[in-house]
Amino acid sequence: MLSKNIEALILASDEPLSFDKLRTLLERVEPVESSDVRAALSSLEEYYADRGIQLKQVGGGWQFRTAPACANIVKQLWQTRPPRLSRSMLETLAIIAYQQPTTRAEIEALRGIKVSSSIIGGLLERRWIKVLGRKDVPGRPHLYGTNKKFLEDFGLKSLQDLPDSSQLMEANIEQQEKLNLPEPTESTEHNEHEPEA
Amino acid sequence: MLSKNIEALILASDEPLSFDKLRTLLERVEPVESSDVRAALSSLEEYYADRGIQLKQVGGGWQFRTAPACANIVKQLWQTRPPRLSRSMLETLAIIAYQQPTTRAEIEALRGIKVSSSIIGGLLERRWIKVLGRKDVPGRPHLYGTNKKFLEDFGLKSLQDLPDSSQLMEANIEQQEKLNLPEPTESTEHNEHEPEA
Amino acid sequence: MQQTAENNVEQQMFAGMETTLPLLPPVQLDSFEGPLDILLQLIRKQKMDIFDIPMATITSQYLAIIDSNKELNVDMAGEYLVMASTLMQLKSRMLLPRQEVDEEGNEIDPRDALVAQLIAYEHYRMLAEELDEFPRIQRDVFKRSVFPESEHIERPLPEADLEGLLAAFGQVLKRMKSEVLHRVVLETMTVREQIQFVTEALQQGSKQFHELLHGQQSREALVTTFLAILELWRQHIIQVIQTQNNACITLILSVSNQTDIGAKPNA
Repeated sequence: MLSKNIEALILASDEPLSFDKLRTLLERVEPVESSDVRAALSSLEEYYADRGIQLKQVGGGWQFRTAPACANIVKQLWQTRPPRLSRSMLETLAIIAYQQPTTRAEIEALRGIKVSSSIIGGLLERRWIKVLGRKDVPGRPHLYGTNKKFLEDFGLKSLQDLPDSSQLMEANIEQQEKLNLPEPTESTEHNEHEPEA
Repeated sequence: MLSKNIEALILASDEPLSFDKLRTLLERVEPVESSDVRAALSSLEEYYADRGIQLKQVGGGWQFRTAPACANIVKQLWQTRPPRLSRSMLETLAIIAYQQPTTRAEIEALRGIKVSSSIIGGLLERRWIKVLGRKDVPGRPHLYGTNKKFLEDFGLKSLQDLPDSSQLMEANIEQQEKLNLPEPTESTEHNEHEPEA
Repeated sequence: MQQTAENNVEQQMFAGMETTLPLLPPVQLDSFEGPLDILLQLIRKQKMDIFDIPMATITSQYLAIIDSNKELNVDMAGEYLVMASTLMQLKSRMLLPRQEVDEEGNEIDPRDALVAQLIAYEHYRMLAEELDEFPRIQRDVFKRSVFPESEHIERPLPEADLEGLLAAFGQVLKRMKSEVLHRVVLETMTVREQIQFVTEALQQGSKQFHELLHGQQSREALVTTFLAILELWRQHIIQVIQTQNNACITLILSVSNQTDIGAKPNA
């Protein structure tokens, strides 16, 4: 019954269902051990691994999704296709994902070119990024970071799932030291800590 | 691959997938016999018969639903979190609000995508929209408009309270930036009015 | 390094590019993501050592690309020009004996900062490509969007969300920005009807192309009218006149039943 209930809850939830939430809900029906829930989840994950629908851990929760192998046929359900992401959008998103919290000026310094409002606007609109606050420097620019929706939409468990960027961080710190970027004092501190969800 | 594709299509579809639709979609990728589709469907149906999610034939089509045996726990899920309005529901409602009286075909033309009966049904159920009459064109389709309940629930005094569309267009990016301030998903404004039960 | 869709452009661009002053076909700057992107492509394509960039060569190649794009919009041009002057400055500093040294007395290569910037950007460029490969929702993988559970369950109704509503409408408006903004009329229109419409309109005298299309309510009507015009032109029932590139296009009825069939429309 446990894994049945887990299946049903995940299917019925309109967003990825977190482990804690799942456990709390299961507890309401009968006492259950975390380890049992964990075990059930991983056997379900395995069970669905080779089917048309798969159980995936994304953005801190569990969700049923169609298998990537079926993408071509499922796409046909809709007349419109999702627009392709431009390189500028992807580059901006990648920088925000790794450098968060970061400002537009910092992104521009890294890309060596202006970041238009429509790029930031497009990312905000897709809810992949959000404004985390304002940076305490003249002009008080917005600080951007990624949203949970970014993880969900790109099928990532957490930010740690992003390709390793240690190399990148080093290169970047060096660069910041040498180039004297617009806001060098504040911006270096962002590189020291790992981005968090 | 056939039953994988079937699973994926049924999961992703906005409404129950009829046998014919299913076959048409499958055919676009590779030739397939009706009898094979039928066989695959019934073995899937059997396969899921004793699980937490089940493959059911409803309203002339196939759909995944949670198992009746799990009804209790799914109810718990929904009590803790009222469902969020889906994007398709919001878009449909927005178009009806701005374009009323309007028909489903007109909404589909604007959205560039089919509007499923479950979306219209959901909005009618919520009493946010109503049927105003029929349009005097072939097929005499229903004309939809918003209800008083729509104004109440969305905290609007009148339809004039909706920003006009040109304003919306221009303000889009700016507004998005503002909307996404600290907590983008949690809206503060609409909590001011009491949502009706 | 990276095999992207820009290959064509690159091939054009690097064809015949030697270490001497290159002869370049015009290259669209839109195919680059900025000055750093141009430099990286130049360096990687020619297998230059990024830690020992030949400043003279790269500068002249970069300038050639910028030169062939003189009519850039001003905003864009700024960054490209700044990079051009950075490159020229580095080039001349490379000619001088090195004087700057760090705390340990080692000579500082004037190119260091640029190299660091290029490497950092290259990392992000690769990450962006990797990000694009992830199975993305609505492109590669799909989730359930309606939740019709077993009838035994009563589901609370969704709550109102005004911001969501406005954002959703904004999206719809944006998506159809290029289309007609007012009502979409879903009537079927035939080319035959539009042929008649165009012919009747032209019987009152010549018309500009855009005048004819102006009153059309929907994309379908525009397309149908356009097809009608093409059909009439093909049958030499009308003539299409354009005196110079980008000038207005004038449509007139051919002098009916005269022997002007050989007269070539010159658009």
